[in-house]
Amino acid sequence: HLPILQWEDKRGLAFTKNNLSYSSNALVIPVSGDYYVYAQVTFRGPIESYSKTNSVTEIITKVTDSYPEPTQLLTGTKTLSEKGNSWFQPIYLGAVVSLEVGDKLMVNVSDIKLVDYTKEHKTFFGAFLL
Amino acid sequence: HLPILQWEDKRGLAFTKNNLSYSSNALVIPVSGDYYVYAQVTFRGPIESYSKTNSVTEIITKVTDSYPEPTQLLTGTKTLSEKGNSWFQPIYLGAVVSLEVGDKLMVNVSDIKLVDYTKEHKTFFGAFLL
Amino acid sequence: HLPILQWEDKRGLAFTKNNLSYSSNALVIPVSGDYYVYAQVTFRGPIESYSKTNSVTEIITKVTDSYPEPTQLLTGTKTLSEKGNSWFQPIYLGAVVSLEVGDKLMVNVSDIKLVDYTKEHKTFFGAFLL
Amino acid sequence: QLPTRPRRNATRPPCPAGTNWMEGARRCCAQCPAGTFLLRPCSNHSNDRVCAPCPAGTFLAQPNTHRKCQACYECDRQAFQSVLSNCSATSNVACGCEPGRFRSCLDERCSDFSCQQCQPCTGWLIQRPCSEAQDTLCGSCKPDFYAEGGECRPCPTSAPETCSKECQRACGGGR
Amino acid sequence: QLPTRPRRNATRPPCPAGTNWMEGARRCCAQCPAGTFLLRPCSNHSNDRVCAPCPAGTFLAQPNTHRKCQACYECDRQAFQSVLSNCSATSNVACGCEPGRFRSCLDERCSDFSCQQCQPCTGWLIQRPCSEAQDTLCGSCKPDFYAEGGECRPCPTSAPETCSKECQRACGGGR
Repeated sequence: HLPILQWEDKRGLAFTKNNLSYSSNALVIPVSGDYYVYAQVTFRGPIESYSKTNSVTEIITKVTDSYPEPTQLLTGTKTLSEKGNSWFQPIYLGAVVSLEVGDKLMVNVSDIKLVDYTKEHKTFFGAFLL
Repeated sequence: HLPILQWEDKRGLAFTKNNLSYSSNALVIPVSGDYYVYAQVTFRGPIESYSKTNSVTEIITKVTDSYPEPTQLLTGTKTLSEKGNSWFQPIYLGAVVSLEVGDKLMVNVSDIKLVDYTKEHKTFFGAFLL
Repeated sequence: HLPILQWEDKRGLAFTKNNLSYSSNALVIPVSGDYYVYAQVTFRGPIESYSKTNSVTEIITKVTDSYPEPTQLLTGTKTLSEKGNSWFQPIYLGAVVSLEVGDKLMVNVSDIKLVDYTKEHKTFFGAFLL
Repeated sequence: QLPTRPRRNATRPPCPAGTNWMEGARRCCAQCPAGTFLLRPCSNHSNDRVCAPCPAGTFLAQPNTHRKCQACYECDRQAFQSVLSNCSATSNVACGCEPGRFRSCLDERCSDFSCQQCQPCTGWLIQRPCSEAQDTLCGSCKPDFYAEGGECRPCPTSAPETCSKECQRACGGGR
Repeated sequence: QLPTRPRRNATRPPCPAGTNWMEGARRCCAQCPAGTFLLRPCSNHSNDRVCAPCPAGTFLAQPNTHRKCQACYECDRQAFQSVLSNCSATSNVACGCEPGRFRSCLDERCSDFSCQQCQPCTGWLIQRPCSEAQDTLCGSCKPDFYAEGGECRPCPTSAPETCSKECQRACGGGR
């Protein structure tokens, strides 16, 4: 599977409330219902000692007790045509999904080394119950 | 007018509830109010026997009984600078709009042949009442 | 600081209600709570008499009584690899943030001359209380 | 910080094989076999759950207590993909490339790929034929062809003097 | 349209220096010093507010009545950025470039930048050395070097006849 991003859930702009908790890289759903789930990942490159990347992908996945494999909920895939010099590419995803209590939401990326983790307002992830 | 996308409204991650129904390519608004409307279309190309495309556009439109022409609510236009080899370009749109009961929401695209319809988590469309 | 965009808050699709008001380029928060804040800016170029731009940035910022400097809430930065001919680049941002009554929300951009302000459905800004 | 209620799912025992924890019924329920989904969860005992087959166009490859089946993918016919195996109740569609094309993957996962035309190797010997996964690998020039400028050119039947050094070597000099 | 209530904050007096308006308490409250945040707002009078130090990894550079400190940025180590000064309770982290690299800004603000390798100017005289802000500026060719095709080439020690006009000029002809 694709690498899973880790998140800050307390400091700065980050917070969790109403029992929506964050543990081992996942948002844990406290009550069944329809949630608007969203995430933005800012990718940046090139990373020198690194073969040329020609695409970046962000996927919001769900892990649930009811099925042994993760389910892909939302996917953003963008090809890159940047020649050598430094590039930035944000990908935003958001939609309503039906979730069960105990479901876990995670963000996977095609390549963790290309993620801009330096500022909390460039890469973020969240969900709210409708 | 630009081609209108067709959607799956029952199978897999798709669902409709609270009387928000889907018929003839449109979401039908059951009660007047403010809705957060969103859609992502993943475009991909090139399609071989096809002149070079240099931009893709996604538009969420509203058709209403009170006016004979569709109203453009949200538009995402992106130029492409991919040279020949295969490219992917997602466009996400979302915002709050005031809608009347009976209004119809649709998604138009600049070119239906360039839409990646192969996976439900790459191209999606929805709305919820605030 | 980066230039601040001005917005239409009454005509066409624009509206404010539930005391969320708009004054001097900012949405003013009427009651403390968690808000989903979003904005899309469509950038376009090149502007003739203008040095080559190689990136565009959109930032949603918060100004508050409790701190003398604005806080960056959401940022979208995209490099451009368009060769000379005309280009379009939409950037959408959206997330949940905790706001206090009296806080002001604004949208800053890297370069106001590159903003496509011609159609209300291409560049928009809003927020709603959860 | 709200007073955090005790984490309900922390107290639940792990479920025996063949069953999944159902939060609603607060018990371990028997799984439905692959190709079916949980129509009605178990209530009084773990076996009184009802399973129903996945509707057309959906599937579940594993035993589960899912309330809905997953939607099948589709092959990208406009991008010259072909269906290797149709979606069934227990397996997603599998896509490949139409004859004469090979898979050019977007990344290692290759969940997205385009179908590029195989190179014809006109004039070359084929070292390895085109396959789903790889383009044709051209070998050396065919007999009666000589290599020049990255191409294989047929040996000149007449006017041998225009024949370069390489041409004479390959096409057997004083014809 | 809801009946719009009179705008409450239009009626509030400007707060004296060192205090901020607190909507909750509807009074001006003493600010907390930089490096601390407002743990408990003032209630009966403006000074009975409680401040607490910013936790590790957070900061507030100014006196404030913020309920939370801001998260520190991080330097982009994979892009060869280095830490000029660590984050403290009163100041964000400051990032620069590793030795032998200079800042290539994305835009005038330079809040995003990559660290490009300084050019070595082999064969050139260095007019201005590489620094955080700018690449090395190469001057003219070193002695015993001559300029050709945008490069500085060493003067030929033997076979002077291959020496072009520019070469003879720089390397002193009839050696």
